[in-house]
Amino acid sequence: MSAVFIFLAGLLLASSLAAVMFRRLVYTALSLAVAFASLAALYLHLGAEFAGFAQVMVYVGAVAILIVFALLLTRNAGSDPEHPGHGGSWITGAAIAVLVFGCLAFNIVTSSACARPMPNPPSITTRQIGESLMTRYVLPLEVLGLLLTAAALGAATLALEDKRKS
Amino acid sequence: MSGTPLVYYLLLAALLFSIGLGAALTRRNAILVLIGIELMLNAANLNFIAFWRYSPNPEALSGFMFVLFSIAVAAAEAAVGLALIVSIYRHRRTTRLEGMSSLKG
Amino acid sequence: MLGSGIIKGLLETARNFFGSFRQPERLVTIEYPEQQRTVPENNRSFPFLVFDRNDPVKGLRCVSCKICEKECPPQCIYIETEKDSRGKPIKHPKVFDIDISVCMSCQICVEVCPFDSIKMDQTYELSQFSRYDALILHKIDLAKSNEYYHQIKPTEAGLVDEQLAAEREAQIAKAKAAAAIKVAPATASPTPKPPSPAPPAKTEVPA
Amino acid sequence: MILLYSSPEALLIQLKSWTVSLAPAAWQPVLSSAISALVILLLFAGIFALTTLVERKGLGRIQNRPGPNRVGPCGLFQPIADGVKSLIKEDIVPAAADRAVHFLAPLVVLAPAALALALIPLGPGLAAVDMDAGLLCFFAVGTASELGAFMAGWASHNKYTILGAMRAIAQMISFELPLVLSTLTVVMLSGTLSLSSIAQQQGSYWFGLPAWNVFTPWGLAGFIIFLIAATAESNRSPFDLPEGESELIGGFMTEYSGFKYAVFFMGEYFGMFAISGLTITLFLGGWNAPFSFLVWIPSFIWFLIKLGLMLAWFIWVRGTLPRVRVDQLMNFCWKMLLPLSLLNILAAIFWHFTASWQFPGAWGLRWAIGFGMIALPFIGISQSGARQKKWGPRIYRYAD
Repeated sequence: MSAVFIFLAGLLLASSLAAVMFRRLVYTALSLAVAFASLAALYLHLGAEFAGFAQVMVYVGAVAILIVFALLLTRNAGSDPEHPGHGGSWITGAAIAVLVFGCLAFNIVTSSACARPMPNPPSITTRQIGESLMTRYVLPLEVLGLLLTAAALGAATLALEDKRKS
Repeated sequence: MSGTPLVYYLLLAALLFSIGLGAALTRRNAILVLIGIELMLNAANLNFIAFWRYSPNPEALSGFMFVLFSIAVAAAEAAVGLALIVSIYRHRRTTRLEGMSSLKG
Repeated sequence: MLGSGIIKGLLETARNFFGSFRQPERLVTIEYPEQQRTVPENNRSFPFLVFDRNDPVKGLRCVSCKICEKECPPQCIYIETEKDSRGKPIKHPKVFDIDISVCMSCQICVEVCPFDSIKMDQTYELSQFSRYDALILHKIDLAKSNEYYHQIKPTEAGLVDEQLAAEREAQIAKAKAAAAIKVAPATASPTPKPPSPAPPAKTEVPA
Repeated sequence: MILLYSSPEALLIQLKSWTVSLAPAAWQPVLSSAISALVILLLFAGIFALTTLVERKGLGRIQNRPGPNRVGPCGLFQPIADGVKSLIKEDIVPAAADRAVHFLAPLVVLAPAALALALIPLGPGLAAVDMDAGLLCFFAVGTASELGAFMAGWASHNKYTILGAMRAIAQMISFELPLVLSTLTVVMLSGTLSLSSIAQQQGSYWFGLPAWNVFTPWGLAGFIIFLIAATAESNRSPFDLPEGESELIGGFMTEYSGFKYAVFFMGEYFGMFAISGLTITLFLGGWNAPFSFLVWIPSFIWFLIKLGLMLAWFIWVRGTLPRVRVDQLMNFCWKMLLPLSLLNILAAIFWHFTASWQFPGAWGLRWAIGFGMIALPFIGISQSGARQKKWGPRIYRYAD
């Protein structure tokens, strides 16, 4: 295990735990941004340059900002008293999460597929990615374009609705 | 380059997934539930990247492409999800999930 | 077309930019400590006391009548009258203080003064490090010569001088006349009081 | 170590590798990165100091004032005085502020800008970080400054700061679209995301004239769109709404003073340098000389000259144009820049597929058609906008 991995994994786990535990919602959004950034650093560490930068651009630059906007637009609701420490649903949820982790960890540790040695770092250029996007993966790309357009229109319609009524 | 075995990446992703799952199950604010879902998606992405990196033939780019598409889909999902939450908030003045259950039988 | 206004504006600012190097008269800035703007004659800051005959102590026109002290709206003037050896007040201020941190430059003291002894100054560089002591001007700080007054406000000072000269002549003429009258009957009456100065003929400050 | 002189750039690179080779082997990568970071930071901090002075003097001259001229000869030491002043000023944190976030916000603004600077190639082989997906990395790190603006605005706990932060984020997100779309043309035609290869490809000459991207129709239109979007992206006048001091005091920087304010200021200027460097690399031929007989001047000198011209342009625009309104800004972005940058991609495709035309006058015809593909829609949009009184000259109801 390399020191970089330990550092990034620690940062990722700490910030994602912070993101779900913080009572103040803005802290949640900020630590979520840190979690996304450390995940992107992990991608870079694994040699996936393009995916890392895409992660930063989309998650830190767009999703985290969107969440911040949503938090500020629904500001009064954020002050609702929330008691995650009480009530049966909290215990059930946490138990399920721990159980799921236990199952996953058991399977991962006992799996033979994980004993794979690390191959030499692949030399993937951006050009190769672009070419395979335009040849082998061109259909998913087109479908994705359609999906994003639909999502943009849908989000705009949802957000506009109130204005038209009033 | 990192000498970290694959199993650590998978364990990290499993932990991240569980954190996200826990958040999605226990928190009552819809935005926080969405954050939990995003964390779970990211855990899956981490798995894809790790498997791609440790695969015998990384030039095939399958896992890598999956992550690119998944990032784009997640962005769309977050945009629509948050727009829904904001528009529900306008009607109901709440982002708590209990407040949105008027269609429940 | 959209954008042509932007180009016009850019050309205008470019003309200003290069013009300010080639035509120094474009630069309107006065670089203050080196260059100073000449203040207009009617500018006023704080009062000062006028003296004649190059004698800042004896030559003060002030007779310590205390009209200005009474009239001053913010009460920033403090005057004590000089006394001779027998304790009898004489027409000279012993103390004349003006607290210019209180003074509001209203010029009322100048207008009420019957002797044209207090006038408005034009100095404005009066910053001090101490807030209390350094801003109280004493008699010695306030005393400034008539020449200085002529220098800063030539028109007004000329008028004041003419008026004072006229008053003095009138006084001398009156004294002569009185002496002639008194000499003629040759009655040894006690010396009359020196004629009280002419009723306060105000020097109207040219607006 | 013998320094083999082949070119000034090679000399600099050899000097660095010689310095690094003095260190023990384990520390060499660290030292190499440290030297690069130090050089980048020192160079651009020096340019920052100079820019603040030149900006103030230039703005003064535009307004027929001499500008700062008191500190040192011709006011040359003004930046030092400003630096000392901001260092010794009291650092005020509002009582209601969120201290940790308030402290972190200036760093979150400065660090991405400095990172983006490291990606800009100053000459062949003279980029601190030369990566294959450099352009993507540039935009990725650029997005973090939005988060910094939000942190500053929210942590200050003040209505003006939060309004400024909201404006900043909305503006940056909106203008990112035309910004990225106009760079897309360059990426399409050069076939790479690496900034140094993009600059390298513009290094040829055509009868002594440079083959820069700006001399093609799509390049010219892309350059103009990019320049406008870059002005908005770096929060420069006339798009400095986030800190519009007439209505928002200082925007998201209202509650900052002393050194933290200076860090914000530096972050903004670093962002401006980075985006100017990107403009130069993408459209203005990078480090290449404008004429083939001038190639003997070292490449980084050319880069710095072009950077200086870009900064002069930014200052000139700042001294000329008044600040726009929020709705004007958004209308302009979404209804003008975005359609035009999409059309620009079409023009670039046209240019790419007509590259094989060989008949006489082909170049002129390609230019005319490609330019018309953008200029005609521009005129159309501006006419229709003027008809709807969206972009017409302002009518003063009471002033006249």
